[in-house]
Amino acid sequence: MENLNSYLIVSAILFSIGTIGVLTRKNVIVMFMCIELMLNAVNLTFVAFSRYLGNLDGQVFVFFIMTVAAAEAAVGLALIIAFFNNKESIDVDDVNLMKW
Amino acid sequence: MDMILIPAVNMTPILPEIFLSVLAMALLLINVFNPGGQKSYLAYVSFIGIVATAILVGAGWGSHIESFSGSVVLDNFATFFKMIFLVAAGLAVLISDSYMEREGCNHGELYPLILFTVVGMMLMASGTDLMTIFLGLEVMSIALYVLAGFNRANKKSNEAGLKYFLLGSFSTGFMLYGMALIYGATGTTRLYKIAAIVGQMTLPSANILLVAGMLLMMTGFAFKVAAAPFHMWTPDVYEGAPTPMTAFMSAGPKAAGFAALLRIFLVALPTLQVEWSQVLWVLAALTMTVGNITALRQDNIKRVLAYSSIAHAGYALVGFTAGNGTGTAGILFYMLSYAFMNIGAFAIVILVSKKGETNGNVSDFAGLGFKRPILALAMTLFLFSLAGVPPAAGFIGKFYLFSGAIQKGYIWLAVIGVLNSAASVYYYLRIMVYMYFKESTEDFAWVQLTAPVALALIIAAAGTLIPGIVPSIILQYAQMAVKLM
Amino acid sequence: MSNVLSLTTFLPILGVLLLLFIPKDSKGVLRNVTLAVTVVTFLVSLIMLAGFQTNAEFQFVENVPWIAAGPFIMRYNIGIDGISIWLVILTTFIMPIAVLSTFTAVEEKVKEYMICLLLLETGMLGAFISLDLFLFYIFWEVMLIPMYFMIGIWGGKNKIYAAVKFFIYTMVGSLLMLVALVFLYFKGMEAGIHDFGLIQFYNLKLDMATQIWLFLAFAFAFAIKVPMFPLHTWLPDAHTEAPTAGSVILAAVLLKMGTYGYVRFAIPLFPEAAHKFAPLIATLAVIGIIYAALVAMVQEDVKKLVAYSSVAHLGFVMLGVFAFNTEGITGGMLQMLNHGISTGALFLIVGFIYERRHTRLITDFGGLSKQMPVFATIFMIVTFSSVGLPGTNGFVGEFLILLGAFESQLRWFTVVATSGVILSAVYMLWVFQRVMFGELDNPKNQKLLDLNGREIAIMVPLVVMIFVMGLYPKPFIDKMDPAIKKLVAQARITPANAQMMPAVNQMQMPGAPQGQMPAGHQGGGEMPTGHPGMENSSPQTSPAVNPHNAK
Amino acid sequence: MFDKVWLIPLFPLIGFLINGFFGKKIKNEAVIGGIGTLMIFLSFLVSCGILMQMIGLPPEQRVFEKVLFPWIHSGSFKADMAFLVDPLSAIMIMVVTGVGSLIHLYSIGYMHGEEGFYRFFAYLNLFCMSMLLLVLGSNMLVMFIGWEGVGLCSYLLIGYYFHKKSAGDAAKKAFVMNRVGDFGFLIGLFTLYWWFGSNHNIWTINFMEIKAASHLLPYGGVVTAASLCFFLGATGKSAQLPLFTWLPDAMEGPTPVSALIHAATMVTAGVYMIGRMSFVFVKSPETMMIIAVVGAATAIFAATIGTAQNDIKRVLAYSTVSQLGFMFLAMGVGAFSAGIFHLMTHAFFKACLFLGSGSVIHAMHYALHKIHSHDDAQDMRNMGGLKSAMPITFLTFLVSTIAISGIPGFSGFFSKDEILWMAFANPYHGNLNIVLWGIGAIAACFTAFYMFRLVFMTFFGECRINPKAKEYLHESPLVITIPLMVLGFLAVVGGYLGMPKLLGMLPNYFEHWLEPVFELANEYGSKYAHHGAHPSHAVEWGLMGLSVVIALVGITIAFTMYVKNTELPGKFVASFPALHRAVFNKWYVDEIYDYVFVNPCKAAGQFLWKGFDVLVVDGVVNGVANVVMGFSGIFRYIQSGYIYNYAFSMALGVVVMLGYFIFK
Repeated sequence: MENLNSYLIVSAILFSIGTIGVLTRKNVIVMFMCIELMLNAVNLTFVAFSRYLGNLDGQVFVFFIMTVAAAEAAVGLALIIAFFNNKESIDVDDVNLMKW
Repeated sequence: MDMILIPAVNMTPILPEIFLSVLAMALLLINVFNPGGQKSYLAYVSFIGIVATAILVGAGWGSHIESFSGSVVLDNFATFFKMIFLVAAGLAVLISDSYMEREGCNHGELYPLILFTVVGMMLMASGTDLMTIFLGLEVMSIALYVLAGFNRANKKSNEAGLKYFLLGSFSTGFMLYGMALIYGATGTTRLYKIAAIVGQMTLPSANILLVAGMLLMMTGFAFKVAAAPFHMWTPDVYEGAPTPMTAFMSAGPKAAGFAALLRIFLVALPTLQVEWSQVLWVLAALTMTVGNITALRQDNIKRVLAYSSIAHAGYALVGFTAGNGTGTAGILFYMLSYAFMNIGAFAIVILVSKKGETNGNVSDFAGLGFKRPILALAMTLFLFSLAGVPPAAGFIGKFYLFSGAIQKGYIWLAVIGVLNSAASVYYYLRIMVYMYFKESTEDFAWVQLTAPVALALIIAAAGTLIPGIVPSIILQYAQMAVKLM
Repeated sequence: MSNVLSLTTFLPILGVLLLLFIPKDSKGVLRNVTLAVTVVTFLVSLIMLAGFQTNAEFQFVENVPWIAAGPFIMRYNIGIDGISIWLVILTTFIMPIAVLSTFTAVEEKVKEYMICLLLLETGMLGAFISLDLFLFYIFWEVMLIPMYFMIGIWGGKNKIYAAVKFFIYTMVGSLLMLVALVFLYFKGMEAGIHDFGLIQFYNLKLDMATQIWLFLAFAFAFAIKVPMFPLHTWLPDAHTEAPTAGSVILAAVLLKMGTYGYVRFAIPLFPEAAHKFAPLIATLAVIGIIYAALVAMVQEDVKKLVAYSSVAHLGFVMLGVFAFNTEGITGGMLQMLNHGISTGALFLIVGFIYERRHTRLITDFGGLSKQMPVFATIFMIVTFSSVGLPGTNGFVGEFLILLGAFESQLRWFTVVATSGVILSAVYMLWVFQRVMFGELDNPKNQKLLDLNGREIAIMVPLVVMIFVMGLYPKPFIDKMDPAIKKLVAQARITPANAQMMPAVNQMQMPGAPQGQMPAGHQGGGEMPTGHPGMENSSPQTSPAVNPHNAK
Repeated sequence: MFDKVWLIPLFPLIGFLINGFFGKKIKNEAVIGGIGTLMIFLSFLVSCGILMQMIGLPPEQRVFEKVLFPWIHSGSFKADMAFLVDPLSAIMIMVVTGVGSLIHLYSIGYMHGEEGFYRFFAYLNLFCMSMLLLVLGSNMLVMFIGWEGVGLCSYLLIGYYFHKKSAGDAAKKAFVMNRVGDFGFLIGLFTLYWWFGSNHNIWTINFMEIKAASHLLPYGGVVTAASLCFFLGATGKSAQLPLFTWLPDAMEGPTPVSALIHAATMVTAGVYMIGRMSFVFVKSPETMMIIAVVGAATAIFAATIGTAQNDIKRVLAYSTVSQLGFMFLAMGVGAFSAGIFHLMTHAFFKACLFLGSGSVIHAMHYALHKIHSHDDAQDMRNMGGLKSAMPITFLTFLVSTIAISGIPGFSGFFSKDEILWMAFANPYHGNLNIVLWGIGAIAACFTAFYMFRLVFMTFFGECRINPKAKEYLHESPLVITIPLMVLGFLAVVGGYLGMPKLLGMLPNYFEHWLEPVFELANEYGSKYAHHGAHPSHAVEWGLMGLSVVIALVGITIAFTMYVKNTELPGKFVASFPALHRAVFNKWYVDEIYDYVFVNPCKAAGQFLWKGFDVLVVDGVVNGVANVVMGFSGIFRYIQSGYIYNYAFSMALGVVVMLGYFIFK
């Protein structure tokens, strides 16, 4: 597995895309998806390391991350819905009732 | 041929977690089957459950049991932090009931959620594997997202939940990435193993994977404890969340964040202390300064306390920067005191505010001092403690935190800390100025001191004052907790 | 009897507990109970005075464990020596007077006021008797709280600004001191000191750089409290806004915390650094004397004038203390007591006329002598005490300070400071003239009543003390003398200096506590450092002369 | 008797306490005045006893120190409450108690009916006590108690009519100017104490101990510094240049006060102090010269002002300043006993003059009061021709005026001539001597002129008083005139105690008496004196004659201008308007002081307060607070409320942290 670096680079790029997405996108759902992308980049890293190191801890970790991500998605979407119910918008620019 | 061997698992270390989870699920079910009607009894049951858990946790004091192949440990450190979480949860439960009734929320789910949060926090404190810590963190966080947005009808609460959720998961991403890099660098997620491996590296600080992993992980926890520049969510979420939850969030998860930080950095990465203490130095200074200075011009008392909470994270980071026995014991002591004093202060805020969280400005406290002297006196105690004025617990805590830094030679950090402390006095005093020095036409007739809230206040006041005068009763345990880690 | 010191300190707290059970509206009872408590405290402290042995040791020591956690061991370690006993007595003496002065001045929130006063008393006493650095710090801070409320709740129209400024200003200094305190503790740990007990730190040898930093931190905190120029601006505000009793206590006792801090902590703990900074501190003290006097001269508000006069008086104290010789420090200590009495009395006097006329502007008065002869007499006595007329207490302290400072390296500072004597006469007599002399032309003043029995009773003890201390200060000096000599020995910098001391001097100083000197500072008699150095310190070489060095 | 010396200040103290505490209740003027007078008279008796005993002792045993109780002992510093009896203090206590008794007696009549009668007597007793402490103190600090104590009493008594603003101002001015002097006194004390202590291990402020050690003092140098400081003290107390302006203003006090404090006793304290420490002063030739010059300058300066004043008491006040100048001149030329002698004779005739003027004012006041006139009872332009109405007053006044003018046979002549002679013939100041003598002589001429101007304007010529008031003018009662007569008598005969050797009719008792006191000083002085040719008797006779002529010239001019040719003064004024204005306005010294010291001080105070304290010092404090608050305002706007901004801040944090470690 000499090309661990390639996996790591890919996952790093994915992570960065996710990060930049969070920073630049205005739609809450899209932002949330970007976060998911970051998590998946992490998963990729874990799996790559796991394979490279030859132990399974990383892959176990990935399972947990996926599970947790699912739970997060459930809660997150519920929160987004609740917000939408009140504001009729999921634009982050509208999420600024509280500031300063 | 190959049999899957189920290892003999010692459940003792996670008995309290199990107990609380079962209780929480039971309460959830009760709530589901009893959709309308009185929910207050849930609060009482939760409180009793929490007290019972506390006894359970307390019984484990002094033992050192590793379990789940070394991914969970029961030690004094964990026990101490668990106590802090239980204190925070217990007080939060006590002050929630009347608040939720006033705001007209269906608060049946609130208590199970709080209990779940506590379970998550406990796991964070006792986890000795990045995985368990991560799991605990997420159990806590996911429940907290809901708690922050609990008041669905309230736009601010919605927004708080959403902000907390988005930024929380964002930070989780960083933290996980960091964990992945550490895993990559060391090949394990067990903290003790990481420590052993890093200890054998010739030049660990040159290992980019390791250092980057450490920093990214720090980011995640820095977010949880609200350290600058990862603190931006704090004021908004604290303002929007239902006040009892704000109180809870400021005390419990912050403590949990520190528990995990301490555990990871002191157990797994002590070899890199030079590196991480550099970062923490800056973080601590920045956090204190930003928190305190921004708090000066806030009018909403929840925001004031939110910024103050940031500042307090900064103080605790000072102790963490030192990373020595004095500083870390200081963190433990401080987190406990902070739970008492901050939740106490929020309890008063709840009492003074009106339905819909109106009447929550600093100026709305005008005249409280002589209309409701006992409440004002309690508030004064909490505020002086927050400001770090003796003889309140906050002072002793701060004393140990800064002493740790001084002992380690971080004199300037301590100086920045005390100067910040001095600046912070202004906004605490400002509340007192309104309470005592300004006249008001208000009669504060709406302030209803129910029995649970009164109990919470008594506990909080006692927890703020007594350790201030005889700190040894707490400090000796904090000392033991950090020694055996 | 062994706990008499604790008893004195915490009696007021017991009084607070008592007050809690008295209904808010029975103001008379509240007042009388508080008065009784403070009087009893005073009597108990007198018992202590009677039992005080005239030596340099700390007495009535109580030392029990308090906190022990981590590297720190704090003990409830208290005791008094010749220096602190007088400040304790001053505190317990002033308190009944302050309480009595509030009987008609405070009509609102009497209960809270009385509680504040009693808490304040405990805080102040605690700070004077603490022999544990940590305990001292706790009391030092605790004191602020009741004072803050007294200014803020019962103060004048700008009370909030004054109260907050008072609190934060003091806090900034004391927090820096806290850092230094902890640092000192760790330094001590390296040398084998295990707790915060003050006395062992006296023996600690510190290198110069450390001493300088630590001294600066301590000195800064104390300088704010004194207050020394240019850290004094909180004082006029606090004084002007505080209610009478608050001002009295603030002036009489609280400010002494700062100077006491120098005497008890900053100088003996860091003697070399103290010597190094003596020219700077003397410069500030002298500037303070002249500056405050000039500013006081043009004040329009009587209370503010008295406040600035405090700055000037405390400047004298600082000058005396930094002379590092017996005369200077004795003078400084006496001046602390004198200032407590005279300035306390002045604030009471201002309080009397304020209560009658609800104004403190000088221009609103004039010719009151005619209407209020008793008041005029007392005011005049106090004025002259403040001016330092021989025969009154003010003179003895001021004289010894100037004498001591003149003998020391601070000779040229002394010359300038002495001119403050002229200025003090200018502003005090001018205000006296404008208030008491002249035509009684303001119609509102023409119905003014002279002092009543209670007010005279308040003033009589003060006036008596003014003369007692002015004419027969011997008992005061005798009791504090051994402790001061010990301090002088501690403050001496190098043993080399001490050996140069002519033997004759030792003959002149009977009763010098030779055996009680800390080991680290042995090797000299009890003569002030200034003397032997004098022969080779012509004005040209004296650091005091060169203004550049003094900077 | 000597160890009863503490009784002397004690009696007046008792009087003060009785009258101070109970005077208001006693109300009866006779009782109050009686107590006051009796107390000081008892002191006088004790003083007489001490004097008698001393006369009976050989000169070398005439020194006695009585320690009452230890006062301030700290470190090496020791000051006891202790009294020193020696020939010098014996003279002083005699003068103080003697003149004091007479003035107390006089006051009973003069102050009759005044509001606060008891207060006056209490203060007067207090003053006597302080003055006695001053002269009896055996160390500098006890002297300093008295020194400041008399200043206090002077303050209280000048401000006796406190409802008058001018009285309050004058009182304050007196005290403050004295304080300037006290500043000098203290510094001088410190210097001596420090010098002796650090150089010779003699830590003392006791006069006798210093005297015993005075041979250690160097000539000049530190002694010059110390003695100049002491001299500054003396100028303050004795109203010499440049600190003399308070004395004329002090005339706001009741006239007995002017007589006792501002003529006979307190103002001479400076002279006494120099005498007491002559062995220190004489060790500094520079200081001696400065004292002589200042004395002479003050003598002439004040005399010129005296010529143009119209207020009867002010003329006397400037005359006092001028006469004090003579005394300092004497001290400065080493004629210590002559100075003290003049101090004594001056106490007699000047007290008599003041009391006489008081008698006049009293009568004028009464008369003007009767007709409800608001004319100034002290302005000489409203007087004239009073000699017939007030014969006793006139006679005693005339006798004293002759005495002060230096007409042979009267006391002033002996003392003043001795001073002038010593100014000319002293061995210390070389060529300066002739100048000193010249100035002294001219001042004497002026003295004769303005004093007779006063007499002529008041008692001679036609009566310028409101005719209606004339009938009310009458001689004062006995209680006033008896002291006048006694003092007048003393003004004549007092001089015979110290008759110059030259006249040879009587031995100079006075000089012999004081010889043990000033012996040492003279010895020190002779070390640097110019031992040139001693002027011959002929010169001395000539000069004596010359000074008599000078006095007569002054009298003649006064007679010409104010009796014979009364329009002359007007013409004179018209021809030298600027000069007259300057003299009339006291050479504008007050204005100059206001301009140079008082106003700048006030301005500095105002500036330091409003410009510096509030703006800069407090400005920095509040400025720090404001800057922090400003940051607070900025920081809170970073908290924009937008999630992506928050996320950006986090990401930035991560990048910076990573970047730091990767690129460091």
